[in-house]
Amino acid sequence: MEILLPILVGILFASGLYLILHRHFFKLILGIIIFGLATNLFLFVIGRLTRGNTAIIDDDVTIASEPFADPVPQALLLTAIVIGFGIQAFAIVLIKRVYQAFGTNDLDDLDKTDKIHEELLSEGNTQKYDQQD
Amino acid sequence: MQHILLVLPLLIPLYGAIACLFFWRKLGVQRVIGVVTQLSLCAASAYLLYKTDTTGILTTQIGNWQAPFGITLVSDIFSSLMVLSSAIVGIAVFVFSLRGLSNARQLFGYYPLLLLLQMGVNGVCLTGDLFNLFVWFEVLLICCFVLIALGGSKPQLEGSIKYVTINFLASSFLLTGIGMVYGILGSLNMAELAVLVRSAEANHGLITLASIFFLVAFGIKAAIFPLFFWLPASYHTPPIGISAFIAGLITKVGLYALVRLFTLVFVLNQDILLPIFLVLSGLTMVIGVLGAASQVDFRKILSFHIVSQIGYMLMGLAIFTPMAIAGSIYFVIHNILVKTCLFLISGVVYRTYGSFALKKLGGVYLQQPLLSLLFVIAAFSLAGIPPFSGFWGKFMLAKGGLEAGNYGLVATSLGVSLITIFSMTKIWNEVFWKKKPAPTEEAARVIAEANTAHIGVLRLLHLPVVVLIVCILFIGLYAEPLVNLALRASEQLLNTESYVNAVLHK
Amino acid sequence: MLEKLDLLLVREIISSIFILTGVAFMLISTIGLLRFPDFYIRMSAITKGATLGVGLILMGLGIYFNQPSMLLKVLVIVSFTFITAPVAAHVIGRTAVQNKIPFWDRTNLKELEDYLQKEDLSEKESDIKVKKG
Amino acid sequence: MKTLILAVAIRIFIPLFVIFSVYILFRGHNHPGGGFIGGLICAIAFIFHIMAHGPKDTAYTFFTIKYFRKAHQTGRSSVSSVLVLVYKNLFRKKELQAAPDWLPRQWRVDPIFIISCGLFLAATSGVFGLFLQQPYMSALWADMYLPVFGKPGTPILFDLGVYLLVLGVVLKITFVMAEE
Amino acid sequence: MRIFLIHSGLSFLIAYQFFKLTDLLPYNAVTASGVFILFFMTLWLSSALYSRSYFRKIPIAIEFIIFFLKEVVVANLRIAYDIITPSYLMKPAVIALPLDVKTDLEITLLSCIISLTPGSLTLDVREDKQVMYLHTLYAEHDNLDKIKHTIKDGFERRILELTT
Amino acid sequence: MLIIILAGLFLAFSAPLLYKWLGKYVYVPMALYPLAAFVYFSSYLTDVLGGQTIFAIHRWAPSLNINLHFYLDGLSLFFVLLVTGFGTLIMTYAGGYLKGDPLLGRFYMYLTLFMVAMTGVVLSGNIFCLFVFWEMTSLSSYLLIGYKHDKAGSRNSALQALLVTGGGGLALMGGLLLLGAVGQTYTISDLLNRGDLVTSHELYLPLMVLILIGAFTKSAQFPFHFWLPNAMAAPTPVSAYLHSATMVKAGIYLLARFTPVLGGTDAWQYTLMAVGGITTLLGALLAMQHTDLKAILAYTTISALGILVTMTGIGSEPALQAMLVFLLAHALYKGTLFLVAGNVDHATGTRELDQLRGLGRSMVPTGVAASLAALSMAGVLPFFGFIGKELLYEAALAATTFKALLFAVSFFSGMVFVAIAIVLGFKLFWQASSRPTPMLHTMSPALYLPPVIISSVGLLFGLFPAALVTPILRRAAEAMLGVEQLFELALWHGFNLVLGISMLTLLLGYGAYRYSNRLHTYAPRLNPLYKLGPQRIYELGLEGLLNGATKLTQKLQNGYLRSYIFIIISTFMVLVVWVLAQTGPVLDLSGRWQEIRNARLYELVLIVLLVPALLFLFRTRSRLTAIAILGMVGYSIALFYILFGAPDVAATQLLIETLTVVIFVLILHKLPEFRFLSSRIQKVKYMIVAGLFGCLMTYVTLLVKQYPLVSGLKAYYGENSYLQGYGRNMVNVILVDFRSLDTLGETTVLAVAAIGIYAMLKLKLDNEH
Amino acid sequence: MNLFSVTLIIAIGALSVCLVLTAIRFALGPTLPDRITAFDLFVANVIGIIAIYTELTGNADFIDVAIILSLFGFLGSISFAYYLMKTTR
Ligand code: NA
Ligand code: NA
Repeated sequence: MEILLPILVGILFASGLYLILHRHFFKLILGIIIFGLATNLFLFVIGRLTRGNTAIIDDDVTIASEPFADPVPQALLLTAIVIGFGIQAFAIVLIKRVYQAFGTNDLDDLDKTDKIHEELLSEGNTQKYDQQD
Repeated sequence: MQHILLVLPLLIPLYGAIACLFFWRKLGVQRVIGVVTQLSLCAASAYLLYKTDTTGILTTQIGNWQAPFGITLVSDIFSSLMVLSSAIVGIAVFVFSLRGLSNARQLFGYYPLLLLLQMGVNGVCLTGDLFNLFVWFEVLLICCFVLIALGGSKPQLEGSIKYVTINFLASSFLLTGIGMVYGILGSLNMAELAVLVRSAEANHGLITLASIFFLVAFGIKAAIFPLFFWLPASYHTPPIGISAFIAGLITKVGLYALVRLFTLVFVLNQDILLPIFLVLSGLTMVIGVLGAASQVDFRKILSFHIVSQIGYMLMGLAIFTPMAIAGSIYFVIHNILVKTCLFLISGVVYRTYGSFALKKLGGVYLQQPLLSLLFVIAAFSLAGIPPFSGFWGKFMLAKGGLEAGNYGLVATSLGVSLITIFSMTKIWNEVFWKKKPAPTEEAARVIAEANTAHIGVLRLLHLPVVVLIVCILFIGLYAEPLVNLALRASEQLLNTESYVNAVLHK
Repeated sequence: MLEKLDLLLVREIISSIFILTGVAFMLISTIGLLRFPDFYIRMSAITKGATLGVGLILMGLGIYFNQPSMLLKVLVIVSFTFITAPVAAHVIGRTAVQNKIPFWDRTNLKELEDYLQKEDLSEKESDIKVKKG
Repeated sequence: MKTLILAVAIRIFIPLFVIFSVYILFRGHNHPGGGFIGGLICAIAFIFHIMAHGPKDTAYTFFTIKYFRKAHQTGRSSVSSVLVLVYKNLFRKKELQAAPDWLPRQWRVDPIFIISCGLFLAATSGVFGLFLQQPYMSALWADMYLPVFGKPGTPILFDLGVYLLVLGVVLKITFVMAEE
Repeated sequence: MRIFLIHSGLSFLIAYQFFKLTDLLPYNAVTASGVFILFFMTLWLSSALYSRSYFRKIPIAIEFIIFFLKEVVVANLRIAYDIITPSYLMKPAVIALPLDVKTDLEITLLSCIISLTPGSLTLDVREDKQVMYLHTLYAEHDNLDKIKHTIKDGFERRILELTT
Repeated sequence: MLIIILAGLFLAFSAPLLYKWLGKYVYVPMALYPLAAFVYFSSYLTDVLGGQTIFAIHRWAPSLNINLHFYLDGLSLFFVLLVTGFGTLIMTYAGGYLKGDPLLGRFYMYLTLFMVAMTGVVLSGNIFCLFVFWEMTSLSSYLLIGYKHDKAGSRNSALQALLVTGGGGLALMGGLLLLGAVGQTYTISDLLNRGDLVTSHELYLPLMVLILIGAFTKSAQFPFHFWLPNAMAAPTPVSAYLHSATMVKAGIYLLARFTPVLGGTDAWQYTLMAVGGITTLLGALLAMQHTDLKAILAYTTISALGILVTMTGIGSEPALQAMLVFLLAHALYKGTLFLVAGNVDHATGTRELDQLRGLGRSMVPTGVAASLAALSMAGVLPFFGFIGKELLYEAALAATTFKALLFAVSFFSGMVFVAIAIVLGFKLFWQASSRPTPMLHTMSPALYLPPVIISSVGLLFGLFPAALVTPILRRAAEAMLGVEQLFELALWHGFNLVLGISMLTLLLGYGAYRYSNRLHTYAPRLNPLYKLGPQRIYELGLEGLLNGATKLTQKLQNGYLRSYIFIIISTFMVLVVWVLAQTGPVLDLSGRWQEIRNARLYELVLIVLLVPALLFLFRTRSRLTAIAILGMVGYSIALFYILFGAPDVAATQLLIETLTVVIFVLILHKLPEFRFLSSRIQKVKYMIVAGLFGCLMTYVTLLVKQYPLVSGLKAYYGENSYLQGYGRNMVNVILVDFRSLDTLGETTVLAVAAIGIYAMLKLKLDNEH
Repeated sequence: MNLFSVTLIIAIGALSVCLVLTAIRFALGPTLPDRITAFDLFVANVIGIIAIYTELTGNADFIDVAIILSLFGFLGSISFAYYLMKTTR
């Protein structure tokens, strides 16, 4: 298993990224979610795994005895999952709004804001040095 | 005392935001809360800087848990400087937004978002814990997401998509990087990490590998080439109050994190890392400024300039001498103020002339002499013309670079600043000097809107610009205090021991 | 007397029986899910089997642990599944009818016709009764 | 979705969910659970209701405080008149329904209000430490043990804040989405 | 219903206190259940004094549950057989069941019980609450009334007994 | 001295207000300021002439060793008197020239700013203090050149001047930084003693070149000369002040100032002589071609600057003396001539030679001033220009190398100057003409007095050189040469070779004047040659830069999100692979088989289940199916969390996954079905990148897990969660107590997300549909 | 590794096979309600796996997750149905 979960992490990362690289809105959001899952699992796996032991102290003792799971990756993961949820929820709504406003599914149609608009090129970009005006 | 002092930059905006949320639909109340909060935040930040400067590094162990086990808030000169500049920028943007932002947007949580964004920024700057850094980054990031999309106009949505996706990737890289660091070193406290990394058992290869994750993550957030694409795609899309704040501050926060981590934790294998920084910094400067030179829109020029300037800030890290890092620090502070100021100026221009396109603007020089003067000062500060503020940062960087023998990078930086001058004068030529063309339809609408608004609108819009310009002039004409602070801050950064001792109470 | 009995073994055996029965039910249900000809048959036959299976497994669990708290938890889960499963089944089934998901051709649909008319769903019976299986 | 069976089922579920979520919240300190999970479960109860009845109905049923208010309230609303208002509405509701000079009023509790309450609680649970010259978020524990509640202390308060906030957030999101 | 809940709660509390305060019995699931049932029975018996209907309903409820479990297991076995044998015995049909139960709660209860029993599924209830549409697997196609009768006599009757 | 500077700055910024209050009399305070400065600095004359140098040091940025360090020696004093003296007259003149201009206030602001900057440059005793003022001159001259801002030509000229001098400034900055590093001080007086240290350093050559570029751009030396003629777009007072008398001489000042530090080497000498010589010739040639008054003046200025640079390059005592004298003479006559040109322009509305004739009748004082200046320019006895020219010839003849060339160059330029002087001083004004150019405006005293005064000063200096200028020039030369100077200036040296050459110059110059018309007809034939000149290179460079920048930007910032992400991920992978290759932790695969065998069946099944699920996700056309798959994937991962001991995480994951499904369902019901948009090639490309990325992440994970993890945190939380945090669930105790700040941030994120979603769905401004 | 845990592992393996079969039905579809049903069964399977795993490890805390899942597991089905209703109506 120590080798299987890392492979799963890789698979999730790959599929997340592959979906993100698609042009379709919906694939993008799916990709974002899967990428987030991959990230979370990565965080979990890399903090080392213990099979079957939780990070909860038994009722009859006051100090946890080995073996118990490392609570740190779990706590980090919880925070990360929740934060990821917030961001993903926002992203989903954003996608919806983009579709509403633009009426397209194609991310490639959204190339307006960062391109230079040819019609706005003015004399600022063409120097003239004749003294007459 | 320091327990309170260190959490104030987080709690003041948080409570301000909570209060605003309680009065969700009451704009007037929110504004009053905003004024009080911003002023007290500024005062608290200034006092924090003063205290940090006079008594050395301040720490508080949140929850009263000893250092590596809980979360530590740390304030050294660099972080408290960042906190103070964010507070100043916050005030300016807040005042600008009172009249510079439509009421509809203000009604949908603008003020609480702004405050929470400030809280996130302060958190990033003050935290001494790696994962907590991530959390604060997410706080500021989601605030940015929301603010950029606030209002949902078409360009905003388009910009948001790119901003959200790419920054999400950045966060993922950050998170994976944090996972790796924990997986390698078993700690999250940055001071303890600094100790662990320098210990004999440290696995140099793995730690350097982990540092790449952080480099990419913060590289995206700081808009370093070739990771910057989201910035020019999105920063010019929201209303100006928002883009001024985000553009002024957020990339610098990414850079702050980069500087913090790569001076404190990732100091191994510098023979591999520094050349990477060197190349990235040079390319960032050049590509950014070329992008700016090619643009024909007021805000887009400014946006691309952010990229270019980030290259300068990275330069200090690439050179890695006290002088160069001090240069970066100075540059960060200078750039926060100047960039915000320039964006606000573009906002004033928009409010009065109804466009951002250079072609459609003109004649401001004749009609608004004060604004012209303010722009000249800000623009030439940005371009690094002495004695304005940009010069000092450039000077320190160039000096550090030459001392370290990085002639190529210094030459690049100087060349880039020439193109910076060029593109700033392009704005000046087109917007201020050129004759005014006939207003377009949109322009007419905006102008009409502005005219029907309160008579004090313009004056109120000018106020924050003036305040920022005063700050810019201060750090330029009387550069010594900030230069001195920057030098000492960089000493603090490079002398890790004081940080570690302060946090771990050794 | 009671203490001397090897309770653990007894519990294990009873629990095993419960669990194996439950798992068998689930396995059969799942096979049915693959085999049965139309949606409605799968729906009305299968999910219940699974519910029973889960119930049996949980009973086995409760017997094995032999703790009041675990018993309570098991009861809670069983009652939850027994409440939610039919509701979910009903909702999905209803949706399926309204979405004109086809019935098996051997289904007697005489009494559904007036419902379809009333709900303005009927174009023709043939429309909803597509030949299958 | 207008289906009788679902509607009835949900009517039964909601108190179940809410009780269970509070239970999860308080046992979270010792067992799996906690404010976040609890808040989500509570919110899911209302999501069911939204799906079955629509957001308006849900908001009216659960998030609207119906009270009576004196008609033609002249003069300033002094503290005493507010107290009278609260008292009458809490204990003399029947009377008010009949009284002609008391008119029914509604106050819709916006989930944002719940969010801000939660955030306030979470943030404030840490402030007490500051007054005792201790760092922010320093835990203060009572010296006793309550049956369901566990050991009372500021971290529990913090968790309660998280619970409220999550509840508010999910409600806000689903309300606005369902209204779309 | 309310009385039932109160009784359950009371028994739970009493059982809890019993184990907490006394050492009479070892603490495990069997004894705990035993104690709980003991107290519950006591309470139930005492209820004859003030609530006759409640007193009457508990045995009905128990009988109902047993009947229901039997039905579930039998139906499950029948379907299991159908699944593992290659040919189908089933004769699916949709039937419109006229309802005697009236209240929303009853209808819901009936529908849930029907749905829980393998081989039948509630599709919808007509808006006037008079007819329930069911999908069932083992109907005789020429005589749908037979299956209707089974349901009405089995579940519906018991529910009505329980609620009135 | 700081007071003077600060007062100047204050005055500069209050100029617009003063204009508002004082109206056209604003020139009074503005002119009084340089006058006061002139008087103030004159008060140091006795000290300085007595051989003292005066220091004033004010702390500015001591951390960087940059201080407001003022340093007054002979050279500085000479220049500062020039600057303030001229300043007084120009300020007055501008008041008349731009009378009634609404922007006069701002004009005065810029001009005063410039004057302050220039004063600062020549007074600075710290190289970066100097640099700061240096750049201020560029900045203020930019604003001044662009004064007629509504004209594109003006704006572009201003930009050009700024870019050229600003670029030079940056080079200068680099050079000064190197100089400071090499000389280990920023203080000029200290540097002056370390000439040997600097010239022998290996960085000497680059730093010298950089500083020279700075000086050359400012002083309009070839190949940077082209901005100066274009800068004539500025109003005439600016041209007179900046582009003849002061700013362009800042470069000369710099060269002179650093002669003791950098001079004396072959590289220095040859560079200066070559560049200066070419500039001289080029300026002279171009001056002959033009018919626009100011253009002619500009090119002769370039030529004169070339001479100054050449002389500085020669570096011998006579050459430097000649340089100083000629500098003063040139300032005097060229300043006058610019003002005259301004008057002509002002009065007639044109500056074209062809259209101007018979002006003397209506503008007598101006004509007189022009004649006086022209005589000086031509080097006629007894004008100061004569002394300058004599000294030049002497210095050229005394040069040790390239004597002939140097002489030829000075002679040729002298000849051209004569020809041009005849045109400007006489032909325009006094040649009889039947149809004199009509006058549009009459001359006010403010307009004609300054040229008259300046030209008279030229005459005065020529008549009494020993008394009036020798002492200060001696001290100035001493500052450059480092030894005490005892030379005397005299108008009359008796009949000697140089006098003869002067006469010859006059004669040939007259000849050139006679044939100048023919020259004008030949000149256009040379135009293609100039097209290849530096101006063209500048234009092409700028254009190329812009085009290149535009193309590059459009290529990179192409608007396609996928391409951005592609680049980002590729960068990441390249960096990771590079670091792996460099630092080389390698994955050890031995013993991994054992781990696979340890895996449980159900774990394997879960993983095997996920792969086809994901593949199905790529292929499906139904959104709802995709969402369901997403839910199943999320549930499976939650199951993994359970299997590995994280029930809290699993519960959260399950809830979140369900909630995500709910959100999808609530929000996405109106979207259309999938279309497959990407082309096959794109898909393959992206598939490869994604696959590589996945492999890399797996590799990294395995790599990290190969080493043991020692976590102090785990042990600590195990011990203290219950005893100090009063909770058995360590994860929860971490969340609400140990790391409660994280949770606070996390909840904030959620709150903001809720607000954001609300705002996004409810607030739809400009909702075009 | 006693007989009991072998039994449990066999059981959990069988449930895993169930998961695969469910997934196949999911992939086959053919209609959306079919997939929803598969999803439902998937959830039930997961609950079963958690239950057996709890028994396997003897750690009672895992079953809490199953409680939570059993509570809202059908929210998925409900919301899919909701979706279908919304898109058709
Ligand atoms: Na994330
Ligand atoms: Na705490």
